[in-house]
Amino acid sequence: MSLFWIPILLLIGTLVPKATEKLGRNVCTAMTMFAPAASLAIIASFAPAIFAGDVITDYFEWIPAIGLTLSMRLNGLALLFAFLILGIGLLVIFYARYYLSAKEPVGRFYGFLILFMTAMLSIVLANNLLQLWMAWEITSISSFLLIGFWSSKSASRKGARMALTVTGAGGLALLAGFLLIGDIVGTYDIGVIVDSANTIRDHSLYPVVLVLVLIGAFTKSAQFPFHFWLPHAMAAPTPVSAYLHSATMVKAGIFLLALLYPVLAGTELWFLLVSLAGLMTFLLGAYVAMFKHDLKGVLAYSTISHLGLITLLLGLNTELAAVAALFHIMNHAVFKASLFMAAGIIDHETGTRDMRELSGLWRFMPYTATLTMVSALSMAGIPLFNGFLSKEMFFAETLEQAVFGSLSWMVPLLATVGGVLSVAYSLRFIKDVFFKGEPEALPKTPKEPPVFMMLPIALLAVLCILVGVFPGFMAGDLLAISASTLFPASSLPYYSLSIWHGLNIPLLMSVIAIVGGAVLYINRHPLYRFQFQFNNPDAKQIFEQAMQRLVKYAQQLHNGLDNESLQRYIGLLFLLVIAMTAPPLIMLKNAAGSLPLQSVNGIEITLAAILCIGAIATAILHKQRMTALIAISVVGLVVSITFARFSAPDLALTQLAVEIVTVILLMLALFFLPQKTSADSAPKRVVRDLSIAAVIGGIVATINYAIITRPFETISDFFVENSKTGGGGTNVVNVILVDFRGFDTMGEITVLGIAALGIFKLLTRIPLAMPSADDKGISWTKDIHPPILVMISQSLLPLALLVSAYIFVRGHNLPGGGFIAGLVTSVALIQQYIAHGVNWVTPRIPVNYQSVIAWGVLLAVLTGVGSWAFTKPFLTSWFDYFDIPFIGKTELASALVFDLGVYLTVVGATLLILANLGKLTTQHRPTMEEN
Amino acid sequence: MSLLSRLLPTPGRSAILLVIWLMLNVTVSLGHIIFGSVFAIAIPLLCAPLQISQPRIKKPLKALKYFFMVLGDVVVANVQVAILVLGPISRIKPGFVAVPLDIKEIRPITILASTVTMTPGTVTAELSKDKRYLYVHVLQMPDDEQEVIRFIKDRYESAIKEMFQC
Amino acid sequence: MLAFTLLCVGIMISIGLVLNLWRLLVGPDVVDRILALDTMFINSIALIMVYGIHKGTSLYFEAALLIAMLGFVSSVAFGKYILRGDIIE
Amino acid sequence: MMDHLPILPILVSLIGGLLLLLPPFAGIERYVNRRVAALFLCLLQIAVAIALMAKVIDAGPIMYAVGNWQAPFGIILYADSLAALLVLLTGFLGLASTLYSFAGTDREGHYFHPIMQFQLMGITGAFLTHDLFNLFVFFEVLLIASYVLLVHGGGKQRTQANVHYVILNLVGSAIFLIALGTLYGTTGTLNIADMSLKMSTLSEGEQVLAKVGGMMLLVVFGLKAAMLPLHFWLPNTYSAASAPVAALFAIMTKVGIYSIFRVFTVIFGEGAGALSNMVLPWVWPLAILTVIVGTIGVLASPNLRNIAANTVLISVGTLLMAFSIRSPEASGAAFYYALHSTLISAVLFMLADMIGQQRGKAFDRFVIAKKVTQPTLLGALFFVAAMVVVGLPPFSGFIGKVVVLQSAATGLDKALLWSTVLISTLLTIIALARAGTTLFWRHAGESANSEDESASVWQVVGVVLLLMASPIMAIFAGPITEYTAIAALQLHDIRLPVSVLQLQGGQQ
Amino acid sequence: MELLYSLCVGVMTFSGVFLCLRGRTFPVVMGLMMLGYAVNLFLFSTGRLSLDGAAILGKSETYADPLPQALVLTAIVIGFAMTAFAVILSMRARADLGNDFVDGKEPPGRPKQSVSRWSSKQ
Amino acid sequence: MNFWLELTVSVLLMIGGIFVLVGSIGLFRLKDAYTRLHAPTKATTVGLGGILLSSVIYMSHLQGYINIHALLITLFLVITAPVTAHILAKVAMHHKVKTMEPTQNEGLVDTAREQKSVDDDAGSSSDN
Ligand code: NA
Ligand code: NA
Repeated sequence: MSLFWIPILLLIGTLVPKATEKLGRNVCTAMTMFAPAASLAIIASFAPAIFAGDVITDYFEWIPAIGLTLSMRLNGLALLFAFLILGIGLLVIFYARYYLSAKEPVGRFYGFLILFMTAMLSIVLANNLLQLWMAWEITSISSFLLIGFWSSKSASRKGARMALTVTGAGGLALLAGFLLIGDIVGTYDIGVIVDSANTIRDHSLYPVVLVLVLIGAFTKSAQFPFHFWLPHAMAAPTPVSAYLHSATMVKAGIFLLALLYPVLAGTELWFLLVSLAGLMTFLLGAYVAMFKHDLKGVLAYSTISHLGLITLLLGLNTELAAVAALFHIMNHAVFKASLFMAAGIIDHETGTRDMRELSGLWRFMPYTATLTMVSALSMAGIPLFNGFLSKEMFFAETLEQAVFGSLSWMVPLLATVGGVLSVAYSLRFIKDVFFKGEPEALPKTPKEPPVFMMLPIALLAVLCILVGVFPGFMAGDLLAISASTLFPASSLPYYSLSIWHGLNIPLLMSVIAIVGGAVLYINRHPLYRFQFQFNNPDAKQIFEQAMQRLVKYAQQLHNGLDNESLQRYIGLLFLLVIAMTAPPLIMLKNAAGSLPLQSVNGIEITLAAILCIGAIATAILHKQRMTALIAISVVGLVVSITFARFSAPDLALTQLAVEIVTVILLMLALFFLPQKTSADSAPKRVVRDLSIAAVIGGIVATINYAIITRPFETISDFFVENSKTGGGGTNVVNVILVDFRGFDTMGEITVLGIAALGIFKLLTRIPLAMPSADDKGISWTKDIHPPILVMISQSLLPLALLVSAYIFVRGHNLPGGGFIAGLVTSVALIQQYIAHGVNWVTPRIPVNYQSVIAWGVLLAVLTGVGSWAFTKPFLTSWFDYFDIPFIGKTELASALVFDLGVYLTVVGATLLILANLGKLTTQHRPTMEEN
Repeated sequence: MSLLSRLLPTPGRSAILLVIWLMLNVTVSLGHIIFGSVFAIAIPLLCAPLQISQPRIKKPLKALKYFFMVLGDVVVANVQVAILVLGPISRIKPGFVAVPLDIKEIRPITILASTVTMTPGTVTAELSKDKRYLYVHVLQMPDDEQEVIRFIKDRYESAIKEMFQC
Repeated sequence: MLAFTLLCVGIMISIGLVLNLWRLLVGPDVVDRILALDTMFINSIALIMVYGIHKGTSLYFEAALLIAMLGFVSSVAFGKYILRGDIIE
Repeated sequence: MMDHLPILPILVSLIGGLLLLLPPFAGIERYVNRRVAALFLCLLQIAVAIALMAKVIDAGPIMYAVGNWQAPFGIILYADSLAALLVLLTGFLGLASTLYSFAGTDREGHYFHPIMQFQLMGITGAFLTHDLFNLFVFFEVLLIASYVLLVHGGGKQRTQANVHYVILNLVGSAIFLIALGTLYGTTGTLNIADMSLKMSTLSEGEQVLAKVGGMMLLVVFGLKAAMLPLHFWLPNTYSAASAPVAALFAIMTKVGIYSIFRVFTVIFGEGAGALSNMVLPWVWPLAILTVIVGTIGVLASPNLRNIAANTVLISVGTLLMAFSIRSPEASGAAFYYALHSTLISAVLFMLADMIGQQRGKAFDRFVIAKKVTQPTLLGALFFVAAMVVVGLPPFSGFIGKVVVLQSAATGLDKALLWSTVLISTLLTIIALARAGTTLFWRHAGESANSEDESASVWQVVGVVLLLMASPIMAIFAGPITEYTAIAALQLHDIRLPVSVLQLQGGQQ
Repeated sequence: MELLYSLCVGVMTFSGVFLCLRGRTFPVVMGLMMLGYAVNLFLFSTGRLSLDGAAILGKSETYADPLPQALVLTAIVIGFAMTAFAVILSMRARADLGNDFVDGKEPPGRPKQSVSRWSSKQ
Repeated sequence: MNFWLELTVSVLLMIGGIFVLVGSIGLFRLKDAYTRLHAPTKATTVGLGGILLSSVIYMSHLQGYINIHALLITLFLVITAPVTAHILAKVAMHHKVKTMEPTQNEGLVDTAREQKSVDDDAGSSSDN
């Protein structure tokens, strides 16, 4: 059976709870337990092979490009963790069935829990670093959901966020570390990486890798200085705490240290970083646990402390220490899970977890008390319980190290101090809860929980004793094969798992710890007084404040950068242009190229002067809007004369027509805008804008000059040569527009059409107020449609239409074409609007402009599609000459149809815009009636 | 209504359009005459809804005569005004006059107003709402303003009246 | 002779344009500016025609024609704007 | 029809959009017809894109000479793996946005579906064309369509955002034309591949001019891509747009990025002699700054739409960093990342809308409001989307992030890229965790279970369609990364278009 | 001639850029128009300045480069569409936001604009 | 080219040019908006007329056939220029622009402005 079945089974399992929720809680629980149980069975079925020294692997190529192979490996270490994850997981599920109240969404809870279990199991089974990292992150996320399960509580939300942030940060560092390892080794396959341990340790980036990986591991395992998130994760429902903080989540970091132990350990840096962090955590956790009144608080800090102990062991760089570490992982998981569940029961049955309120529960819940005491004694490291054995090994190992040189004696001393503290808080847990007088003023009357709720605890307590008494039998093999994976190159060192190793220093240390712990517990009050004079900083508050400060700074920075002012945006745009183009331009040695310069005459100078004066006048007079509009008309006029001057009659025509329509449009808009404005810019800003404008102007002029004075080769000759023969027209510009580059024109009329539709949208239901008088306060004349104007305009219309037809027809061979013709028609019709008004004209032109636009563009496009019938690409032109009686040789060209499309689009677009603009002041404002 | 009159409601206008088409294309080829005829027929039909019905010129020859008369006036007056403009400004004595109108329809009035404006020295400024007076700005006001009014009425308005037979 | 005449006429028209621009900028009333712009349209037609004669081509005829047509519409629109605010009400 | 594949994506949307303006699709009461037709068009577009992609996979890059005028004279469409991929992405996004709009957005004003089609036309055209001026035209098509789509639905915020967006882009278009003129004036051609051939033959002075032109193009593309400091328009614009529009806009920045990749690889890439990779000194730092500013924006965001908009910025910066590495590996990574980031940004905009409509006046702002009507549905969607967007496994974001990180070749690249991306990721996680907990876990009172607030089935379909792409992209990451790697190789092989277009310089 | 031409392009660009940097919609739209003129002249001239020879076959010996002319034509049309949109958009902004500032609000530190001239909404 | 033809063209051109210039000078020199209104109409008629006529002659000579299409421009201008002047006069009256010193019958401006008939408003009418 493939190892892949395990995650697949579990993933399916995540959906089971939600699906079976409605069938009742018992069914749901049973169904939920199926997937983990089956997985456990699969793992167990592999166990004999593993114990025989085999390693089960399985892989599936997923993303070769990034070196991500889905690769599973079941070895001793994985087996140990898998048993813990699944075994304790099953117990927690069972326990949670009784723990959660009837109205809580158990389906969701179990779903998250199984998801978490899947991720955790995937970590330990992964044989690819990237794959491991994926699972690693999913544990962070699913634990976020579990911690925040009671989402309406502020503490839950904050605790969840903090856990996610800290472990998330660590996860990202870990990713960087893994990627570096991948770079160094060339693969993410853990087996290969373990084999390449020396390459990594000798690599110059080893310190970076180590630090990154350790940040990942330490954040997850709540090692100093990242330990602060863990106590606040206690906002989670107790089964979650029991699971996450005994066997799984926090152990993931430890697992990683163990997994990469063969690769990264053995150096001085490792020793320093890992053992110091472990030692600090060990002591700090134990010390703080002394002062916690909340049962789960004690357990949380105790967890931190024990994790520190394990880390310290792994950091010691001795083989036996590593074995001890693994042994303590097992033991801690067992007793801590049961303690959490016990705390849950006490909370459940009494309504409180505060040790100052709890006391004397022994009388009310003796079974629970017994089981809890077993686990608590194990936690304290009392002989005959499993915790004792690993702690004894720990003491022994602290004596073996010598890396701190002459200060090495500090380590066993501090270890003993930690031991003392452990005993003290364990004793307090037992004494303050179960003994010490009668319970007073509890929210509930205490009683024993349902038997089934005690069952998981009982099972674990029994394990504590069995391992404590028969360590070799119970755990020896598992420990051996898991420890052997830490030393792939060498065989396991000798160690003995037994209660009695004779009278030695570790035993002495144990005795000191127990006696000292008891003494400390009895005399704890002075210590309490000492401790409580400090203001206990609440990590949650600090963290939240830090986050809020972060957001505040971000907002300040954001607001500083972005003042929501277009002037700044455009200014920056221009400044960037300057910054990017000015340096290369400075490198231009000669602005002038090699082309001979053409002479100028007075007329040209005069026109240039008019152009420049017009342009500058527009800028200066922009506050007197009408005048500026007239000035810009002058500029437009001279520009079109310029086009004519430089042999571009088509451009001159187009420019002129566009210019007029635009100005009319601007006038229409100006009616609704302020006619004059007060100064809108400070002098300083004017100077700055002038400078920017001047530099941009200078740059553009320089480029322009440099270009037009240099000779160049262009593809244009082709167009001139093929215009008549290939495009059927002598006006090369027009042939380019409708044939060579007809595709551009198609896009261009599409733009025009869309713009018209968009303008119609903008005008729909526009809430505009009409000015009742002009800027001088003169009210409008009452002569809306001067009769003389009406008369002349109507006489002009046929003439204008004829001219427009003329311009259209000749466009292919002479200046003109559909676009200009369209604008001329439009202008002629606009003139009718100006003379007669919208109310008069609109009903007389019974045309849907929207359809005109659509048909126009469609005509152009269909002309292009027509070429498919001749198996030619889109827009391939067709033309031929026909001898028509009486008329003579006549050219028919597809381009003409294309151009007709252009014409229709232009007319439709212009009139859609203007007609609807005109309606604004009548009763027929554009509304939602059409389309 | 016959097909012809439906197709060609304004034959005069169509003819003018055809002539203009030929002028535009600088040709009298048959092809263009056919082509131009299509436009000359189609465009008036298309424009018909946008036309206000007005009296037509009944005497085209009178109109032609009127045209050349105005042309001559324009040239002469142009020279006078040019001298006025280039000479000392202080000599200029402008003024307004109100010309009472006999013609009532807007098309003849428009022609009169245009004539007044096109002949140098006078500009039509306004038409009273009841179309009874044409307000004219005169660049060089004679001592007797009736002179101007008489000139306009006798020389132009009467000719226009004949043209339109109104 | 013709070339010289063309240059002279061109310069005269240009001077005219400058005078128009002066009027356009100085005003004083909007009506003067519109009038100046309208005159500029007319001068431009003249200039383009002169240029056409100079080049011996009628390619620029349409440009002149369009200025005549469109200049009118533009001037009327300006005028209507001053009179009524909304030019196509 | 298969011969015309490269132009079909453009024509399908164009003709489709035009038909939607005509009977029997026009008219307010015929919205059902319009919807059916729009849906059909989107599906057709996707089918065409898939066919195009299949053909490109099969036969390598193909070109299409519009009007039968060969390069360098006519306008050439050039469909390589990259273009085909992006066209497919566009179609997919169009489909999701269209479906989403059926919930009612499409009836909030005129012309929604036609303009949507024109928008798609502009985008696909920009991806497919191999002509610089034609690129300008398609830019304008997509811009004008986006202006119109942006005001769809009306309201002050949209109008205001549009004013900024329109004016900035008009200035951008002016700069585009100057750049085009400069490049045409020095090289005498408009075809991208042809221009790349000319680039190495320029004299010293012409080189300077070409460089200036290229730099201006960078500004223009940078503006479209929202590269710092040209990004200011983006957050307000995207968060102002209606949800399906914002979702579609997610690909608009990619058009800018695509153009940067295309132009500065083919024209100003390795083959450009003295001008090769001239933009790198600018793009590298600006890319990093873009990520930083985007991240600051994410943290500072007062609402979910703003977060979504700022994640777009982050993805832009990330893509530009990948661009700056200038290896085919990095480009391939960028393409995968671009797919992923486009889709997920779109999802976020849609989700923000769905969440907002259930939270009353607070909409999607991070304040206590009433509980959403459908916490499980929206919560689950949001949760997955958040994981995707920050790049948490097992979704596409994780793979996207890893490929980009792996593409950093030198130590300095690694240090810059990794620290920028990873820190940005962390801060985004923080922001999204705050956002999610506020939106779903903090509320004042229970929701009044009103039916009309519930997410429409169309909205759900749209979002799920896009969101499903993420796990699918993850599951099939193997073949997809293989494809993007090929796309990158094709892009970096600057002789390839020259030979496909059968340009004269190619044979020499 | 070339110098004069470039100078004109430069001055128009200058004016356009300056107007684009104003704070109200109307001058900005005019700035865009002005910038459009400058850009069109610029693009046009990249085919070099040719005094004789419009690109009409048979009308002269040499021809001006027709390609930039065609490009400018397209650019003019697109510019027209865009300007039209921008114009109406600024109207819409005036209607929706109650002022004609590009930022939709009075810039800080300036006196309020009088609105007395405006009759009530129709 | 025939000397006489060239002379004719040149003279017509010159006349046209002079009148165009005179129109502009008028616009420049004249003292009030009403008098300035007279200026461009001069340029339109004889000024442009001369130039267009010379163009017709010259082009017809060059191309070998009669090319009178330039006259169309005159046609257009003849039709449109009066309306422009009329509208601008309306504007001037609307704005009540200052009249130059010796203007007679200034009072008619107000009557015209309101489009009243002279006899409606006896106060401002001087005769009739
Ligand atoms: Na064609
Ligand atoms: Na006159």
